[in-house]
Amino acid sequence: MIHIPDFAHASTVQIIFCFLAFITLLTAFLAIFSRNPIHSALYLVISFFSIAGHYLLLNSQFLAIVHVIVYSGAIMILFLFTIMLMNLNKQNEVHKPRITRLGAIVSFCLICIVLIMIFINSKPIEGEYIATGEDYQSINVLGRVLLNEYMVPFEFASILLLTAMIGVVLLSKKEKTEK
Amino acid sequence: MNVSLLLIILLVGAFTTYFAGDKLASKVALLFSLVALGLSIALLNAYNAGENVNFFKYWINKPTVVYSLTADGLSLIMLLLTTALTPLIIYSSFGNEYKNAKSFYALILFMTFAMSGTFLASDGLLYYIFWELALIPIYFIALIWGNGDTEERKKAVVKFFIYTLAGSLFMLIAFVYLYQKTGSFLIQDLYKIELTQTEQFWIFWAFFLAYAIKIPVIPFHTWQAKVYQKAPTVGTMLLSGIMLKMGLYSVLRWQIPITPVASRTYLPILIGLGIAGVIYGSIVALRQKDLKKLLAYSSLAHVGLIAAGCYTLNIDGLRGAVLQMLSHGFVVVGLFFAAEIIHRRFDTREIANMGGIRTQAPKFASLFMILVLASVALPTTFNFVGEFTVLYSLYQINVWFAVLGGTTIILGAYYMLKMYQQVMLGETNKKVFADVTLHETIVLVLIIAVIFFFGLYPRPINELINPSLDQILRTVNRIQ
Amino acid sequence: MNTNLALLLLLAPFLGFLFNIFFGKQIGKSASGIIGTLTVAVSFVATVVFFLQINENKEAIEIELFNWIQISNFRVNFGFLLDQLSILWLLFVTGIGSLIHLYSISYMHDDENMHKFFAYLNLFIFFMITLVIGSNLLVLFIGWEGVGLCSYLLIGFWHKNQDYNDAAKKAFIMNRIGDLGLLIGIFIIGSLFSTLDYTTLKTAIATSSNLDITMISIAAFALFIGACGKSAQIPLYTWLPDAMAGPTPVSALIHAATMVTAGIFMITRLNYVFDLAPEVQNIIAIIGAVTSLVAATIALVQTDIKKVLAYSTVSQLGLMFLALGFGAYEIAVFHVITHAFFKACLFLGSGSVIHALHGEQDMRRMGGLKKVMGITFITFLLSSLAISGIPPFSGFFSKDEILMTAFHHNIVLWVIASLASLMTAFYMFRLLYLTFFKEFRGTEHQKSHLHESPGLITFPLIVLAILATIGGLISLPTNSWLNHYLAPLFSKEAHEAHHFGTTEYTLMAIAVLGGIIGITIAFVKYIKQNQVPAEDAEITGFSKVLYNKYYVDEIYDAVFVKSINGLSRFFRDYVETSLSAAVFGLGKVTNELSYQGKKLQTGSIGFYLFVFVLGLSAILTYLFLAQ
Amino acid sequence: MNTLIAIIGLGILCLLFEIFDARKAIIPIVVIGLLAVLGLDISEYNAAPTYHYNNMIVVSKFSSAFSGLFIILTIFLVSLGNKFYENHSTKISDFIAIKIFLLAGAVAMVSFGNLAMFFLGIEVLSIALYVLASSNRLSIKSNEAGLKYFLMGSFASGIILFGICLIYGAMGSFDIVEISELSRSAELPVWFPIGIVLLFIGMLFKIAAVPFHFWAPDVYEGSPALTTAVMSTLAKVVAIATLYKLVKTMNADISPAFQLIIVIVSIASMTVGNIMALRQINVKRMLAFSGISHAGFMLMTLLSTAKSSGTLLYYTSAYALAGIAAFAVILYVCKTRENEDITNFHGLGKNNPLMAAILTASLLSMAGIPIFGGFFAKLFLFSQTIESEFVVLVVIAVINSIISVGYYFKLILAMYTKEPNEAKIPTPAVYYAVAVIAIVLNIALGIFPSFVLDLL
Amino acid sequence: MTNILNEIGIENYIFLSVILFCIGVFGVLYRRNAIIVFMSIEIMLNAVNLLFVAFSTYHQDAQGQVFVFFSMAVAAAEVAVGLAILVSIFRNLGSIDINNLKNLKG
Repeated sequence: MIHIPDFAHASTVQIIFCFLAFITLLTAFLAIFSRNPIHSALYLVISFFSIAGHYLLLNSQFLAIVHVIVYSGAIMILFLFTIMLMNLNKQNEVHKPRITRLGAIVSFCLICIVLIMIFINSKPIEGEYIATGEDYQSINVLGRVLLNEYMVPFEFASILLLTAMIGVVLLSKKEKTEK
Repeated sequence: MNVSLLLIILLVGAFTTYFAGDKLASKVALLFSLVALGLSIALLNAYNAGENVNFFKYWINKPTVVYSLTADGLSLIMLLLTTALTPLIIYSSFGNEYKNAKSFYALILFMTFAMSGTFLASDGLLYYIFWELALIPIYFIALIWGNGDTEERKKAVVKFFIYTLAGSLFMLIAFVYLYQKTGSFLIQDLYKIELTQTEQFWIFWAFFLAYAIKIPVIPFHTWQAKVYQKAPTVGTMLLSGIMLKMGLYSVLRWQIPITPVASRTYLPILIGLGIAGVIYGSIVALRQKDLKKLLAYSSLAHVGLIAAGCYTLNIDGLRGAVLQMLSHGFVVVGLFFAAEIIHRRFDTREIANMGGIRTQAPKFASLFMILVLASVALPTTFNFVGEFTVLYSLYQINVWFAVLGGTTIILGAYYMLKMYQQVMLGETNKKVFADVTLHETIVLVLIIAVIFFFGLYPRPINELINPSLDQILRTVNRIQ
Repeated sequence: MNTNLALLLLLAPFLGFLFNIFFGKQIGKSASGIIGTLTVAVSFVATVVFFLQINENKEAIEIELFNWIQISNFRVNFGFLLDQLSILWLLFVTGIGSLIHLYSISYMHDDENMHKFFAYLNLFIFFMITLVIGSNLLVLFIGWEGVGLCSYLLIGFWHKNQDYNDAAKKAFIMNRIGDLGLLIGIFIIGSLFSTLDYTTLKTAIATSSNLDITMISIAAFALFIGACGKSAQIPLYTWLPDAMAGPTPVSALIHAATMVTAGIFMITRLNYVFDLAPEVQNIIAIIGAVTSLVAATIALVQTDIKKVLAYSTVSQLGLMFLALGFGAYEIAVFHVITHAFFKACLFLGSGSVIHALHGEQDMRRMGGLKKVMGITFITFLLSSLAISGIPPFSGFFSKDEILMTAFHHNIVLWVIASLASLMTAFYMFRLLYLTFFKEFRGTEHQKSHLHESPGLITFPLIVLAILATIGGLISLPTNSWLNHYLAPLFSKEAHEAHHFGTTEYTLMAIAVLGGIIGITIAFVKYIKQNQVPAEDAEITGFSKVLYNKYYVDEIYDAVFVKSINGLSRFFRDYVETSLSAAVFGLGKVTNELSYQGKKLQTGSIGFYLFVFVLGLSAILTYLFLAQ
Repeated sequence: MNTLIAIIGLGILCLLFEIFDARKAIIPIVVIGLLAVLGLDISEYNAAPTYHYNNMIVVSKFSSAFSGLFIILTIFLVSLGNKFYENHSTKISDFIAIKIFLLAGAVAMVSFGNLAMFFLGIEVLSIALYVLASSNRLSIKSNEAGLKYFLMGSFASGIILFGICLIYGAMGSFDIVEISELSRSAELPVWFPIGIVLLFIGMLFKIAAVPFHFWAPDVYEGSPALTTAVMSTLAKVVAIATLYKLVKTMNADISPAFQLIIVIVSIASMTVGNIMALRQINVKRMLAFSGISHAGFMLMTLLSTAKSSGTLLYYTSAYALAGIAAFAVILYVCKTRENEDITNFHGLGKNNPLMAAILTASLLSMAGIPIFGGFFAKLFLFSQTIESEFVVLVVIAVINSIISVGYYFKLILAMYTKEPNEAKIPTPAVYYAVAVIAIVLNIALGIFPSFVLDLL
Repeated sequence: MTNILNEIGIENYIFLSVILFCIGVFGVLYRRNAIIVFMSIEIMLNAVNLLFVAFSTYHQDAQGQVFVFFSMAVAAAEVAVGLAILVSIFRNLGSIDINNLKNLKG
């Protein structure tokens, strides 16, 4: 069941959640609707910050920090650099064909409604959520899990990054024209 | 000694021919085909002497597929037909020059290999594999060495390939389904299978589609005339002489015994289709402008009768069908060779451009005449024995079947004689027509000798095939 | 001994055929002719030996050679049955055959392919012997088809002329229609009695208690259709006049004396079957009578000398069938024999005339040949008298027997038959007068070359004329040697010699009178009034219908040939293409689908993802919302 | 496990070679190395599955067999690179290294024991392919192909990730053994099936099944030919094997509704792929559609997951080997050409009969003509499917096989009936070698099907 | 110590995530500027990450959060490669409008 936020009797946590959710969704929308790509990027940064807020709300501080560093700090900067590199900040999209917009809206509504309907239709989770009381999200624990149980994926992620790196080099490297 | 040796010889022959180079290819191919013929005769002797010539080896475990070759009388006689016609066909091509001859002859031998395999295989899947394998060489033979406009030929040949493949794939489904029922592809297990009415119905028609297209039974014959016309004569001979017998043989070997109830249920329809083929083919043949097309339709008419014989489910029908398969094999090869002989000299297949050959080439005229007469089943020719037996079996089903099927002797005479008249008779042709060369004579005379010998003395064949046919009929009648 | 002799009898002409085919060209024309003739003569001698033997101990000789065709319920052997009937037939087949071979040596001497001609003639004799001496229906069928083949080859002997080839083809195909009937008959008999062997069959019928008369009748009818084809009866007679395209000796041998009587032979052979089917016998009688009349009327106005004789043959064959229809087999056989004599003589005579006129066959271009061709004329006259039924010539006896039998059975048929024989007398003498009397009407060139034929031609004529004159002796009304000779063949008590009373004598008188009337009319018309038949264009009225043979050929052409050819064209042009289109239309549709489908592949990522999302939603909806 | 490590080691070694400027030696050494890895992989093939590193990697018959196949395919693909990258000698180590890492991703995908490994594997594979697709940086087509593949692939990755997330939400674990046990025992939140479905759809995208197939033709056409070869052989095989493993291990009892989805997707893929391929003039594009239809065929194995792993291995091997042989010929033919249009194949039968014969054989194999591997693949597949009582599906599959002959033969016809439009070009021996070995392996598969079929 | 989700409800996180994910999907479909499309994909990935963390809390289990690390690594790698491709396209075409990329079709 959906917990309809009862603002009058809402707990602080609920209010924060609602606020953050609102910010997240709004900025995400704005990021998509904004004509200027730089604005989009900035909206997106805000959105990511709000998601980091969610993480904090859920008490995973370490993740929130990493999230901010990686997304806002690295990925979005990369985006911004690229946008500026291409000098796209002034570029406005020509009018989109109606059919594109229609298709986008239709599919958005469709998938949104379908997914939400499914979750609404599903049986609600009953009873109290488990609370083991154990620490599960401190740096300490995360580090242990990551480097013990998830050692192999962790190493493998390096292969992923290595591949991406080689790939990017490959794509960007100018070839010497042999003569 | 067992039958797998023969297949090996043919396969080795195909490769040797390819590597022998263009100049030697035809001779090497002839040599191997003759060896194969000798070997099949030796096998026949061994079989008659009661030796076990079968071959049995497990091949695939899951699903269980056995490399199982069984030679009974029926298989052996079809094998003999194949191995006897192949050297003839190869030898008949000696007058022609083929580009890339090594591939050409290698493909012929490969096709012979596949066809022999089809006749010998007693495992459903193995049989199917050979069946399909036979299709590929003829596809290339017709495509690459065929005649006429390339585009048209391409169309015709591709249609042929897709069409026949389409039919046989349904047969494959049927086999797979049967396998799921019995857990074996082996023919002896399939013979024991008991299927419900509905299952028989589906499996019967799946088989029928494959065979009807291959044979061909009308209305599945639309590929035939064009392909016969466009293929090189050697290809046409292989197709009409041996390959379409694969379909007829399969009806006897696989279709009827596995689905006896359905065969009995649809007996009138099938015989009707066969006879419709006889009449339709004959009538269409009447007004063909192309000699090879005419012969194609005549072939359609004849196999219609054979098919009708196969589906009568009585011993006469079966025996007659087998006899006629053999005779038709020889005669049709002879006729197509005659067409080729004319083509070599006049460079045409248009009947309108022929005529008046008899005065120039009396020997050829006589030989051709005999083939024509054999084709219209004059008594003392091999064809008569088969046709008589088949018609008699049709009579046993219904007198009208016999009457309608018997129109073949009228209509057949009509179109064949008309053809002969237009092609051979009349005022002497202005173009020079050299009489048959020695090697052409040898081919034709050999064919004619076979036709007459078995026309007068078919008994050895009867004795060879009777046990197999009895066995098939017993299987058919196991469910009443 | 018997086997070897029988094989000699059978194979001698075949060896002649082989020899002539392979070496005929090398050894020269005369030699090939002589070899051809000799081989037939050998057969004749062998036949005579057998005849003496049979005539002596009255026992049929049966010879089995080897197993030929195997059917589920019976086996067919290659075997011979030499009994009274077959020996009788052989006698005149080989006898007349030898004479005609002899005749041909001279007649065909100018033809470059003479060795082939003799080869074919020999082959014909071979097949005819097979037909006659076969011990079962299937061996008969070999001969039956074989003679048809030889007939085809010989009619189309001059194969450069496509009209002749057409005639040959027509003969073969019409015969084959009959052959189908014969085959069906064989099937029925085979399945009913599990044998095709004459002797076994006869015993089977004789001993069987519950015969399926309906099936037997159908079988008899089917067999009769076969006989119709071979013996040129309505409706399958039109090939015979056309068959005159062949060289004249061929017409004499095949289309008058021997092959066309095969139908009568077969019915006589299977008399025990036909006796069981009276309805079919009636049909036979009616068909015979009608054929005889129709053919006679056509013959009245024909101007081609051989066509007249051809229609005459059809007419006479009709009379024989009439006799068969009444179960009077021995009478039919008697007429076969006499007919063989006089008709062969007539054909050979006409051949002699044609030979003299360098191929001219139109009687309007003849006349006055009596003076030049004395022997030909006399033999021709004798034969004409015989065929016209003038006593004491052979034809009188045989024809009279038929008429008498007809009178006893059915008065209408008797009237028809009598009319036909009256007409016979007329057209034969019309022929005779137009050809031999008055002045020559041909070209000057022909006139200067007129000559009597050489001895090789006249000798057979003389022999045959003598036989035509005295042939009646073998079956005199009061004391018939033939009836006694053939008696063992027939299950019924042989037709005992008619009581010779007033009726019989009156009938005889009427018949003779009819003949004389016919002759007289012809005399008045062509001698007294000096008429000559009109040219083609001037023929009007009913004679035009007759001259055009009742337009039967045209009707057949329109009804059967044209329609089947039309059907063929229709099949070829429409059915084949539409069938093809129907099957391969599927391919076209798929191709078109492909073409349309390509438009979906727009290249736009948005569209691709749109479809992705649609698919995703659809699957989710189906799995989680629609359940 | 050792296989994976060895492969990664090989990749890094490859990069080191670049440093030591031993470019010429890279390919031979890599090929030898891969052969060694193959040996290692075979040595790991054993009966009982072994679990490594907290179940991150499960080495089973399944994983070893498929890894072996991937390694063999990579050997071919790497060898083909020798000539293909002739003009890109400075980048050759990058190309080869990426392919090796791609192989590592592939091996990780079939031997994962934890969804994290699966996800990382598929991302390594995808990213490597994005790079390879757009690796011809001066060609707009290649760029376009890369971008399209990247955008849609990332989208699909998002879906997959969402699916994994929901599974995790339902199960609280990423370990497939645990998930599998839990899925059987407890009453599950709806998240789990949704997660499975999303994962399934994401994988359908990767194997290019209808309606998630649109990327394939465009990307195949635009990518450099060798990359297309990688995608159509290795990538497709990896994806289907992984999908099979996912469905088999995590969802023991497939509901009838889910089966229906599989059937429909399978039919749609076969039909759309085959029909669309009929009118293509670009050979790579045609093979893309052909690949879509084969994906449809391979999906049929999901209907009887319990027993069909051998069939799947066989089918993928036959398909991939035929594909390798075909691409070797295509690479040879189109080496000097700008595009891969069918006109380039005109007269190949005269110019180079061997190459033409190999292409013919590989096409025949794909069309399912005996004695080639493709025939037995289809046969076993049909047999399996009929056993699961989906006769109608098999009938449709057969009809599709017939349609497929239409376009395969278009190419064969072009080779044999048309006149060549260019003089004969010399053939690099390596193309010959790869093509011949691949097709011989394919035929050997056909003659000894049990060898591969009984591996699993 | 209680589970914080008791106050918010895991469903709300799911809905938030789903909506955010759908916004990402919408963006991918709606925009033609390739960079924005990338961003939309990042939104999708972030939506999932958020859900991971929520589920992690729900199960009181660290694995979900560990997975987020991998997800971030993947996102980073993808972005790097994607932008490289984009730059390369921009160099060739002078535009990154994905509607201009319709050379491959049919």
